[in-house]
Amino acid sequence: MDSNLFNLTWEPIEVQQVIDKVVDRNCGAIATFIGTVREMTAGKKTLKLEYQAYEPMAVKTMAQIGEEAQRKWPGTNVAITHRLGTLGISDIAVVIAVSSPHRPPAYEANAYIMERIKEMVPIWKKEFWEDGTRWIGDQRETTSYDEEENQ
Amino acid sequence: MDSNLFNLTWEPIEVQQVIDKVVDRNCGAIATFIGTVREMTAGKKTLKLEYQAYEPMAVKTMAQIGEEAQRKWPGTNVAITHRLGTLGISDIAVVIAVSSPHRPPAYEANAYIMERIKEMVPIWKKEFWEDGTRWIGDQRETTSYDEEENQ
Amino acid sequence: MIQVLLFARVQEEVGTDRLEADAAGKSIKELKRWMEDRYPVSSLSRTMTAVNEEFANDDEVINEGDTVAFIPPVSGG
Amino acid sequence: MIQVLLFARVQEEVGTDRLEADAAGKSIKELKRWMEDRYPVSSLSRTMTAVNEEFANDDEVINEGDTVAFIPPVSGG
Repeated sequence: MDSNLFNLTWEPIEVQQVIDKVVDRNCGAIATFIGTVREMTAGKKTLKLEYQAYEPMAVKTMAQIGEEAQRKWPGTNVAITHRLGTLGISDIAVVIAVSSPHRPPAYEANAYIMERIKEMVPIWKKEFWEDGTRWIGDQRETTSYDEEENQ
Repeated sequence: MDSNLFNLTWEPIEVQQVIDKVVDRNCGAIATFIGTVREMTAGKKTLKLEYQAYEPMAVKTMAQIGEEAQRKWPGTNVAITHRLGTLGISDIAVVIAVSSPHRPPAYEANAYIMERIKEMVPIWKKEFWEDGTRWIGDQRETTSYDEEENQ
Repeated sequence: MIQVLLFARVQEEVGTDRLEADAAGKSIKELKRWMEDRYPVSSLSRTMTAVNEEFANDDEVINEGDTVAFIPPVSGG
Repeated sequence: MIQVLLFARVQEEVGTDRLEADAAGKSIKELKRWMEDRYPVSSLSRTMTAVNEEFANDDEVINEGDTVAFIPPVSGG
């Protein structure tokens, strides 16, 4: 699989560029997911986020997830770009694009890929609030992990 | 609901413009679906498509579907743009963008909206093959309707 | 008079995208029969209709000035 | 010597993003204990690790020249 399909970037993500990577004459369906920085989470106001990655392993793991999805949904094309560095409210953190000959596999593979990214790609998010900061994802500090997600 | 969220256009659709309509500080998730013209369907090669609509009713019906989705998934924002006229292979026929505070409603509402568009929005597609043309969707000519869909 | 709008296959069969009909007081079902008698159109019995941009059933009675649209099975998306 | 890479909370607690350790022949579990003894780091017992960019379990033995990364619970996406 072309490793250019799986990217980390410090620049704002151009959604169309990610979509362009999965365009295919025999795919009539493209599902994309865009994860953006949400301002309010459980009543608390986020000022900004910072993303950090174990870069080579993160790219490799995203490619593995893409291959998994293609095994489960043959005929799909997958591209993933994840942003690193400092992000403000409504900035794009991640874009997942999946093309497929027909609709259902495009939606299903896309949702699957997002779940797998959250499970196993070595990328970390630090939240900045008015009263402090925290690296998210640490179970010892995060009793209700789901509440802390930004998507 | 702002009727500008529900559009028909004779020009190529800019995906980013549709996405921009649903960006919301409190939505961390944007799911989009892009329907494109697929070249091969059941071994038959499509040369081009032509879309026609009952325009005012199509816009009104898309807005109704958006409202249905917002009732079922509160807190979502919806935008739909459908292309009309002549389209070539890989051209975009429809873009559906749904934003939501969290992921699952964005995907679910998006898939629901696409189903409803195919059921009830007065838009018709004519397929052009090397050996003829046909308006798709007419049950009397289309015994296996699912096979004829381009998404 | 009423306006009748035609789309897709029906439009091609009839050869125009709109026509006028002296059909106020008729039901949709009667309008369909009138169309079938007058134009080289395939059966409209299963074709949906809209009156003034709202879906209507075959029993609905058409009023003077209404716009009736024949809606063959849709295929957008 | 081996390379040890630190991220997120672990990186902040230790105060650096990488260090060297004389840990060839040790298991991951032993390396975790060595880290806990030497640096002001919270318990690493439940922290995942990767050896040369592949996830590894606590029993894996580290070889000379390996790169070991501590992977606190991830939060990308």
